[in-house]
Amino acid sequence: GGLDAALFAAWAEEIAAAVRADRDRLTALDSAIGDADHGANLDRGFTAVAEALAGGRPDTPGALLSLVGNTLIRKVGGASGPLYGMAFREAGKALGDAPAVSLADLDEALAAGLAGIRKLGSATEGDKTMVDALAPALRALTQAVQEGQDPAEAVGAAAEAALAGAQATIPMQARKGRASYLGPRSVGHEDPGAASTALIVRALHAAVSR
Amino acid sequence: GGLDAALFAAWAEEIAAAVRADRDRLTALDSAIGDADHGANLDRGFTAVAEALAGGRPDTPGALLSLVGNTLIRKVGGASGPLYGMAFREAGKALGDAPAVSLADLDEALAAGLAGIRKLGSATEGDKTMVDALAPALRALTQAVQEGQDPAEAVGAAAEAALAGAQATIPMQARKGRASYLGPRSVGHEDPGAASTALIVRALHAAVSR
Amino acid sequence: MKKLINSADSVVTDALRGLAAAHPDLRVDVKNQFVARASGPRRGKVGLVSGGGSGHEPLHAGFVGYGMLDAACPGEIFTSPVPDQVIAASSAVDGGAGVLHVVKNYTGDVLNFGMAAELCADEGVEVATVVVDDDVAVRDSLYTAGRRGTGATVFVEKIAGAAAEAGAPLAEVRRVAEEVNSRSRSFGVALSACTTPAAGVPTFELGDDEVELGIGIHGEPGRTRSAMRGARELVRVAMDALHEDMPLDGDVLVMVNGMGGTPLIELYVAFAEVAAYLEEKGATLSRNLVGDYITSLDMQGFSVTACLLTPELTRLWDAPVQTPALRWGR
Amino acid sequence: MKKLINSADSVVTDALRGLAAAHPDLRVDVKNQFVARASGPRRGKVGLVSGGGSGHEPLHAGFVGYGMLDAACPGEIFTSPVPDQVIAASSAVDGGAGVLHVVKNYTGDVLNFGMAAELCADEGVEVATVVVDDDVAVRDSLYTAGRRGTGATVFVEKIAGAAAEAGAPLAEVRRVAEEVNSRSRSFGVALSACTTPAAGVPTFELGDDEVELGIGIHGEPGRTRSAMRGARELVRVAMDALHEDMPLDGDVLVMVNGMGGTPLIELYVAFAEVAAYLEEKGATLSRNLVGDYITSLDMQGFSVTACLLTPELTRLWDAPVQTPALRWGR
Ligand SMILES: Nc1ncnc2c1ncn2[C@@H]1O[C@H](COP(=O)(O)OP(=O)(O)O)[C@@H](O)[C@H]1O
Ligand SMILES: Nc1ncnc2c1ncn2[C@@H]1O[C@H](COP(=O)(O)OP(=O)(O)O)[C@@H](O)[C@H]1O
Ligand SMILES: [Mg+2]
Ligand SMILES: [Mg+2]
Ligand SMILES: [Mg+2]
Ligand SMILES: [Mg+2]
Repeated sequence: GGLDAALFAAWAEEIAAAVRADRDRLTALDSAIGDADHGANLDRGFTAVAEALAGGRPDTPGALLSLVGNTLIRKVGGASGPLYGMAFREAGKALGDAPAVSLADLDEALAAGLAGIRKLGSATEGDKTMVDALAPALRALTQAVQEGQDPAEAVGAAAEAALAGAQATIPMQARKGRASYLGPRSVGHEDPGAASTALIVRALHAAVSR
Repeated sequence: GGLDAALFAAWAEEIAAAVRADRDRLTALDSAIGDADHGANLDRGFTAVAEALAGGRPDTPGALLSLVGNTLIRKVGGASGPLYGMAFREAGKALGDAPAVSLADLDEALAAGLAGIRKLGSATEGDKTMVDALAPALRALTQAVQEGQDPAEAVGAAAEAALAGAQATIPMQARKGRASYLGPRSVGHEDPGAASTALIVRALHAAVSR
Repeated sequence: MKKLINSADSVVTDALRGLAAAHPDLRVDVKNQFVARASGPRRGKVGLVSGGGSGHEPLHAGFVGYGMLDAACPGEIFTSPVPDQVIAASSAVDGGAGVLHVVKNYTGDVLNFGMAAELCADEGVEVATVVVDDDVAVRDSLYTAGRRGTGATVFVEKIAGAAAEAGAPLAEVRRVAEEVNSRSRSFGVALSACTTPAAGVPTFELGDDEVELGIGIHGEPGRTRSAMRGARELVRVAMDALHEDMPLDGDVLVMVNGMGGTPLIELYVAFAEVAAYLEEKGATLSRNLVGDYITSLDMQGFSVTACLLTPELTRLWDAPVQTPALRWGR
Repeated sequence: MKKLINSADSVVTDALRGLAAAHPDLRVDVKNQFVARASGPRRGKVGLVSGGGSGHEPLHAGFVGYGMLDAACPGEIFTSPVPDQVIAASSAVDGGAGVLHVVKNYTGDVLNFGMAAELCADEGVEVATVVVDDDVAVRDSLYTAGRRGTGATVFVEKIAGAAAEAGAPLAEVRRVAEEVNSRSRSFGVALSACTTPAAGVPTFELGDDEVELGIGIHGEPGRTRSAMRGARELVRVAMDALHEDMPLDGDVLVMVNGMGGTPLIELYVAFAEVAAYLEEKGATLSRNLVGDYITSLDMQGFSVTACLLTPELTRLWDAPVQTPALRWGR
């Protein structure tokens, strides 16, 4: 396969830029059903990731994603820090030390990441969390891989599914995380973590389309 | 003379009603250059006065004004409590124990009241205090008495002078009381104590005109 | 939004510098972002470590000192600390008898402290954890992240701190902490939202005639929005919620806590109503706190926390404590 | 306006009921509206009585107790107490050695305490008075009512209280009180106005980019309105005002005081800047208080008070104190 460390570094940088640009939107979403810090949290985390990468880029996709995950765990805090951190770490672990990986490898790695989130946060689809964006994104990606689509096409489909998944959290009542405290009042708002997941998958699309 | 205890009791009741009606205006004036309590202070004081009178009216004008003064001192607090309290007390003292007093007696008694305020607060005219309404009111009253006007006319002239005096505090810079802390920023606002003095003299006019 | 800060990004570290300047009894590690007793760990004493997002001051750093916490890990505003902070603090205060983590039940706190505990174990620091979940506004069910941890945290930190100071072993300190938590309930009411420095606008908008009932401590909206009422009625809503969940009886420790922007005179007005309520129920107002102990930045409102005391808990509550925000007996 | 009260008229008495329920060490006389130590006067000890409008909590009732005040007389919101209250309190605490009135320099306080002092003398209670006037924002001249009394009141009450507790005679307690006042200066900054229950609307309107400099504690506008700035710059304005009036040098006791609605984390941010300023001037930050001690209801903002210590004043500051709002050493 042809996805190398440079591609994954580009992904991380795309995320950092996207989070910075959408920081206030994410915080506003978190204001409605949370504690108004999601944008600041991810901005702090991915700024640290970008700095770490500027200081020296790991050679392999696996090491790179592990670095992203560990940096998020060390810098973000909150619920999203450990969850995203664990996801990138597990994805990195799944990629092993290959210098470049295939789209199918990436699909498997992201599935390992999702499993990490699920294990740590024990959320299932419909709980109004980041899982509601990541799970459909992965289904779309897996299917596209099976259909033999090229990376840009396949990840594009995943990004669309993530966005749709995030939108679909609007009518849900939260059952996990801070928004669950609101009970029925959590209905009618997009989940901030699902929204940021959609950003993250869109950033991957941007990276593979470069 | 013909001003008896009933007349002075009517005055106190007129003040209580006027203060109640203008409570918010007085507080708003005090908000601008003070601490937003003048209306509440006087309302509390004159409500207590009205209650005290309802419980038993003193027989003489002198005793009645002393009761008003002592009640204000016991109930109002702040700067205006001792100042108005002392004024009524000194006025009451000046009236002695006559069962009824003349307009000239009243004029002298109010002069004693003003002297009490001046002694306690050491304000002079132009300092932007209640003195700026009471002093011109007394000048008008004294002159009207000398001209032999009847009580309603004479006190009417005093009430007009008090109102004009209160208005004249607007361009002044405060040199006494809380408003003095504002320095030049006290300019452009009517002094709340001068405004309440105008109310009090107007209430006297209402009482003598009944 | 106007805040007495230099910048939204530096508020936590700037405040830590202020804390260090104000309290020579504290060792403030600005780099690793934790606050510990300057005296260092005491050999054989269980260490107590807590932490959570900033914006709840004096919680937690204000409770570091003799008879209470050994260290606190302040995260960013309303954001749980990261595992590194907790690991650094736990290692710094371990006197060989292990460390108790006092964690408020929020997903972020539980996850970050949980990761830290695993890594502490790897480093040879024995860690036990108590998760505080006293907020009756949230039903503990499959459909929520469980009850939130709020006011009882102060009670747990004080009472478990006294047990640790007295030399109790880790299992015993944890038992006491869990007992305090299980005997405590809280309920919060907001008269206004708060504004985080990062967001710059209030977390929600409340009308002049509205209140939020059942709020947490992170500026989230509460369980329900309701009509504004007098202090007596608002206190009754809160006390009824506590009493329904845990009948108030016997000796009670009560905290009437301000959310950060509530004048103290109003907290005393509320406390008078709390005392009247307890009397009505036949419970004894045995110990109390009235003031700002666990806040939400500039929010106006209050919370009530009640703990059903036992003779042991009362004794531990009364034991000397010397921290910036709670002090008696020395 | 939303306030945690039952009614604007009952807020002071309601809060007094709460104070009584919370602090069994205090005797709260709701009828005569004063708060005294439950233990009563000590034979031969000078009594310390203070008072002023309510809305400044914990001042003054929060400072009644061992080592500080013997009694406090709370007036209505922002309104000086009436002479009757002061007379009743002074009589109640007189142990035969006389009573010191601690009065903040406001026309109303000075007049009402003055009347009370005269009447106390008639009743055989010896009264001395110290008038606190530490606010450098107001120039003391023929053209003002003189400097206002603000933050130094806390220092005077603590330090004179310690002298009285140690058995100093009335003249000596007054001398110490006057020394504290003459060595102390304050300056206040408002980020927002406050709202009194009676008025129901903020006492002034401030834009989002404005602050009031040189405020008192009654929600009055300050000396000047100015552009909003960061904590460092605002603290510098306040510290420069103190330093210009009284060069900061040697051992300094500093209070960074919140006006009632300021989050504690912001006060620590400000305190860091105060500490840096003192270091820059070569003065020694010897003792400090950070928190809400003399407030203006829900106002956001802060004041800084500095006192140039002497060894005697430091010793008296360090002496044990046990009140609802200030406690150490017992
Ligand atoms: N148990 C969980 N499983 C999966 N995702 C979760 C869980 N709890 C919270 N989240 C996600 O985390 C997001 C909130 O992140 P953030 O605001 O950074 O943390 P916090 O809630 O601690 O302030 C939520 O919008 C949600 O998507
Ligand atoms: N020294 C003084 N002499 C005369 N009148 C004064 C003096 N000081 C204050 N006043 C009057 O008192 C009024 C304020 O009364 P009030 O608001 O009830 O008391 P406070 O200023 O204590 O809140 C001022 O408007 C002014 O007219
Ligand atoms: Mg959040
Ligand atoms: Mg006033
Ligand atoms: Mg958070
Ligand atoms: Mg007043």
